[in-house]
Amino acid sequence: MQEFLRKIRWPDYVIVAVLITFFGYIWLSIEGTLNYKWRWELIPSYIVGWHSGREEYFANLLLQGLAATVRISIYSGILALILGTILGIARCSANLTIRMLARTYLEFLRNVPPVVVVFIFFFFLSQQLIDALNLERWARGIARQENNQIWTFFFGEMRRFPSLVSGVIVLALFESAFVGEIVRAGIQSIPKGQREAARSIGMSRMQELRYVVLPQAMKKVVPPLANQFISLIKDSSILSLISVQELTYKTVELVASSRMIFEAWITTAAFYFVVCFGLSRIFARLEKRSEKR
Amino acid sequence: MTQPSPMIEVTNLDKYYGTFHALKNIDLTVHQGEKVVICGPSGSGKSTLIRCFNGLEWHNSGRLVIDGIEVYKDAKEIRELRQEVGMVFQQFNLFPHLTVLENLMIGPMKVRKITKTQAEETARNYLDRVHIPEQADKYPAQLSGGQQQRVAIARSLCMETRIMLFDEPTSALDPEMINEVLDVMVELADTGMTMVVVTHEMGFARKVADTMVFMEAGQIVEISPPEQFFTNPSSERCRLFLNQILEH
Amino acid sequence: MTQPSPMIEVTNLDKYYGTFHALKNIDLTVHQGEKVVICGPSGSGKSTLIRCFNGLEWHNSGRLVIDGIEVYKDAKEIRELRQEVGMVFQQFNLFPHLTVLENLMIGPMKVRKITKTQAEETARNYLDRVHIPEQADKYPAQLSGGQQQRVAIARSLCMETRIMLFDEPTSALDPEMINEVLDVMVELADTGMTMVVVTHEMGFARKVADTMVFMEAGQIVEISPPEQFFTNPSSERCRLFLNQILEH
Amino acid sequence: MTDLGISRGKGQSLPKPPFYKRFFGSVFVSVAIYAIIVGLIAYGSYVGAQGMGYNWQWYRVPQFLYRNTEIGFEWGEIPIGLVATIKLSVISFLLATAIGLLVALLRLSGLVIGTAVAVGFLELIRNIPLLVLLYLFYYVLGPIFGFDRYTASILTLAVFHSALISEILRAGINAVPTGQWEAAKSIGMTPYQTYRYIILPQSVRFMLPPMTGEVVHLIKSSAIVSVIAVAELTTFGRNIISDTYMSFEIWFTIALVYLVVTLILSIGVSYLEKKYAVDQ
Amino acid sequence: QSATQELSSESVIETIKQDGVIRIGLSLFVPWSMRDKNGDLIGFELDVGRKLAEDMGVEVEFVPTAWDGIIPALVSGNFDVIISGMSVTAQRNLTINFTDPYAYSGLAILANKELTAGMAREDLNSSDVTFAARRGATPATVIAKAFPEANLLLFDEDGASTQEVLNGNAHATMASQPTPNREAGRNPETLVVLEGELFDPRGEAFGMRKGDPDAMNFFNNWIAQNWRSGWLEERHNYWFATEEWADQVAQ
Ligand SMILES: Nc1ncnc2c1ncn2[C@@H]1O[C@H](COP(=O)(O)OP(=O)(O)OP(=O)(O)O)[C@@H](O)[C@H]1O
Ligand SMILES: Nc1ncnc2c1ncn2[C@@H]1O[C@H](COP(=O)(O)OP(=O)(O)OP(=O)(O)O)[C@@H](O)[C@H]1O
Ligand SMILES: [Mg+2]
Ligand SMILES: [Mg+2]
Repeated sequence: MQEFLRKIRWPDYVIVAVLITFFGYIWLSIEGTLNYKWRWELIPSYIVGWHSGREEYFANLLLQGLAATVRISIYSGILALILGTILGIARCSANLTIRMLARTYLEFLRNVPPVVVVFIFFFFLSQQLIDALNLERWARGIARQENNQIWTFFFGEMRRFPSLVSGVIVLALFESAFVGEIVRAGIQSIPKGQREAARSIGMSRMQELRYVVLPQAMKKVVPPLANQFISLIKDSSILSLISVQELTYKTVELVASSRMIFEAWITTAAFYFVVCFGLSRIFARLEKRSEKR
Repeated sequence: MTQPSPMIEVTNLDKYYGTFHALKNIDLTVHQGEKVVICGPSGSGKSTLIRCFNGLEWHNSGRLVIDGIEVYKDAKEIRELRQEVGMVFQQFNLFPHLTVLENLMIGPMKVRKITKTQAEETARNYLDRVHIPEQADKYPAQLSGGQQQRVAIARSLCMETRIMLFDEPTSALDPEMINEVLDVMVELADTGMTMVVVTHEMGFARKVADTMVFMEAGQIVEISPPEQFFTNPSSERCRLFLNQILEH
Repeated sequence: MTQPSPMIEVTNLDKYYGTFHALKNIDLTVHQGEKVVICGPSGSGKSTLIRCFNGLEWHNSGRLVIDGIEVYKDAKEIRELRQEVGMVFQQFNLFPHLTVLENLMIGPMKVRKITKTQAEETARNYLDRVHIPEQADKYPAQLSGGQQQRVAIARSLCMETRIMLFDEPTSALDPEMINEVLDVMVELADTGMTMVVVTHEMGFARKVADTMVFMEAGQIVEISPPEQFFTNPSSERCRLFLNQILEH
Repeated sequence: MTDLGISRGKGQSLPKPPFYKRFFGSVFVSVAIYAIIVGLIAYGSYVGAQGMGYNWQWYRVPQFLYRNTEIGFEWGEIPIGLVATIKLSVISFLLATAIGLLVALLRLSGLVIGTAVAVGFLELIRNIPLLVLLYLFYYVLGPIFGFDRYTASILTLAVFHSALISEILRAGINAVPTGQWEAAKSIGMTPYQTYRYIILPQSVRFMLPPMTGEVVHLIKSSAIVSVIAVAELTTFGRNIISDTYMSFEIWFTIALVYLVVTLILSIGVSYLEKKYAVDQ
Repeated sequence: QSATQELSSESVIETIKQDGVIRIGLSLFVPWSMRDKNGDLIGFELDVGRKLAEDMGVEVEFVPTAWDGIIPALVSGNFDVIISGMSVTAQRNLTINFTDPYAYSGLAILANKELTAGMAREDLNSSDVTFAARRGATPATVIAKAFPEANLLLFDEDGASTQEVLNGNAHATMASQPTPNREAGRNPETLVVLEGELFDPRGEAFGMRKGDPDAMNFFNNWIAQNWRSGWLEERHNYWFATEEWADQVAQ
């Protein structure tokens, strides 16, 4: 402590003063001019609530939303990984046509705002896909069954399954561009000498990729992929614009129903922060540990 | 010196990088069991030449015949060629994600499709030959440069190649480790392997070379037996170069 | 040899990187005009030692007196010290965004606050001394390694320092360029500059060194005049090392 | 020495690569195939949507680009929106750079609390979605500080990107090799002189390309402010769609406009990158 | 197959019968529809939707959707009908069809009790009175027309204008019912809804995809019936005029 205090220099005090003024002003204006009535006590019941009808505890709006966000992130993360790996390999392909196709897809996704991409994909692709596969009827069929707990665990409310699917598809398509770039960078970061060595012991291009390049690229690619996964969780909030029932959307609903604007948004921001920051800490620690080994 | 069958025949070979003329009208023959040492100033095309020998680079015109097979740019055939021609790089280029043993076994197993036990036996055999049998289970990063380069040599040997190419195998090594690699190469030369070595280690060249080649600016300036090369090189440029190298 | 005033006095110096003991109980005195060559295996602490001499690293205990002033960790003092002690790095470390001339002038102008014309005069003078007056307006990237290193030497000289430190000045150079740098260093030695040189170029050491220092594992194992050092080193480890280096 | 004729005895000359390989390998054919595939996809989706009963009305799109009225030539909503987007982006970018510089300097300052505050700020901003940040600024901070939706959007974008920009600035400074610091030190320069004459001139080269990239990024993220109906390109697009319900046509047009703008900038970035790589 | 048969087999009524479920699109808007403390949907629309489904003999499925995406979502088939307090406007009507209105709500004046004590509606039309309203919204134009003498402060948010009245910076604001009622209910000591006729009452109706006469006929008849029976009015009163449901929701 003594040590710590000794290290503090005068600009530190200035910073502290500025911060105190800033937050003090916020506090004063909420309490004074705005007349806002805080109702923090209601927030916990919107995370886990006591159902007055069913007489049991249940996951209320915010927790439902968080669960949906987690589900969507995991599923679209997996899908994006698959698509992105294909895309990344295609970007390094020897065939010009394949390279150009991959490049076109990628440039489109990277140069158009996510909001626009989400709307385009939603109206053009996922709705058509869901109709074509007749997912809605199928999902409703399951929702009507008695024992659908397992389905519900993995996919949430089955009646909303199509919206989950379109959310997952839209997000995965969107993120696959970034995953593709990471995979490509990983492949290209393998020194030329490695490929030459592989070739000079007679390996074919496939063998070279399979036994020499990809195993090494995978290792390099894991940390940026982990970061991309965190970005994906954050980007998933955009899905609220196409009414996918994830955390941000549920918060909008909560605000519309209860008018707890400040409390609800601060809580939601805190949820995202805890999830994303927690994950980034965990990933950093894992990375450090694997480095040591 | 009797002349056994030629292993590498280069006739009139030219090579461009874009518009840059990297190899100019190269003629060279390497016979079975012959040891050729190539030297010359930086950028003179030494690496480019031996990289042509196992198809890492493509010549633009002229003929290149390896072990009786003419080399064209065709993926499948060239792969077969590479199984005959081993290459040791300046930067070792071991596979960092595999142990030493796996580095040695992956080629024979995946390319030559021999069984794991057999591959392991060969691998251990060659590890013995390069004097590091005890390092089999380490990863390349855990070895010194000299040890890594010996593993790289063993990896090439495991493919049971008939020709070995070395591209400055000791120039990335600390002075203390150069010897251990050169020793292994001398031993290898004694087994009768056909070797083409790019190096500036003139002590080694004196010891093993049958033929010395001096390149400059993409051309072969001098081909001569080592006795003549070191005592009385025919070109002035070559003499200057040797002076530079041997002075310190 | 008479013993003029000592320029560098090291007594009982210890240095840690975290828990790693990098320099152990070093004692060394360098007199004015003396040329000291330090050698030893990789990681033995040679760089660490000479980096202490101009305050790029800090010793943890012991005394270090440069030109009569004891070195403490004090930003201002150390800056004055550095104006007396020049350093030439293995990687040259020229400023890539400045021309050669600007590289030489920026120190005198910004640190010594001399006028531009005067700085340019000094700079051209020293460029002459390192034999590349014609390169004044090029950027470092346009020069060969040997030329870059000579510019780096000139940059230090422009600060009119009284002591020059060299950390393996030739080991990043192609064999052909080593000589031109060593020649400049020999000329510099002849002017009577106090020099501490880390190098493995034993030819150079023989020519200029007044004292040879051999380090290992953070310790000075041997300090002796070159005649004795090369013919009859007192420690076994040193003899082995010399053999390794000189063999090829 | 050797008879070339004899060497043929053992190995026949290998055949050239087969015709189909050379055919598909050639640039012209590759580009042609590419064009065909892209064309097929475009045609397929056009016909597909029509088949589903979608009524393409591309002829109605130009009126949103420009109009020729009695008064004379007049820009349509889309160009006006684009200008608004660019204005929004430029203001946000300048503000973001200012905040980013402050944060980067705080982080490099070595101040105990300064560094902690900078890191805390970065982590907070980096781990909250932009959309949620926007809602926070608009719904929570807006009423407190009394700013309107436009200010809220600018602040959101500026704060969000300042985190990224401060990392670019910091990385640019750190990308200068340590050897440069040491060389500057060893000719006796002060830290300030080292920054001024040695480090910053070099780090600008590392910072410029990612900074331009950040402009592109900012233009893209500015679309999100359409959520709170700030007048800019995406908002105008959504307004047009809610008036005309030509969602396909308008979204494609909007996407194309963004694509053109960001591609032009991206090409600029790669030009900068190349230019500075050559200088190196 | 004749043309009429084909048309009726394509009607949304047919798919509803086939699937045994009617999908209703709505966007949350108190008290039309909202989430109660249990996270379940309640509100006027929910009552309407459930009764409609019950009368059709099918299940009901509510699809909450963001307001500005609700029409595209209907058109692209995400649900069968919009029941979301959507008022009939010409612009909207160009893209979708509307049934007959099933509810009427209009604008009401929300005033500060203290400032407007003893004032009648006509008294508000004076230069001493300040109105607050949302920029560009209907209330702003209606205020300007109905009270030309009064000052008008424009804000970007509905909430902001209410807040101004609450803080005593403005005498009154105008908003579509039932917002004023609810605000007054929440702050009974400061706010009051002025008595009198609603301004600019507009009808709210079901929205449907175009080209479906069967569904139109069905819904219109259903609305007419329930209007006549008084059921619609009774539910509307419950949600809009009373506060009986208030404790179900965190308001
Ligand atoms: N991929 C390439 N593209 C363009 N030019 C190249 C390429 N590889 C090599 N070169 C050029 O070809 C020339 C010969 O290069 P090469 O590597 O064969 O020289 P070297 O004799 O091996 O030199 P060193 O001793 O430095 O290894 C050099 O001038 C080099 O710049
Ligand atoms: N900044 C540092 N942090 C931790 N350890 C270091 C650092 N710098 C050097 N070392 C360690 O200190 C020891 C001595 O390093 P030093 O660079 O002085 O060796 P050297 O004799 O110059 O070797 P070389 O010939 O390779 O340059 C080495 O073991 C090295 O790993
Ligand atoms: Mg080479
Ligand atoms: Mg060193």
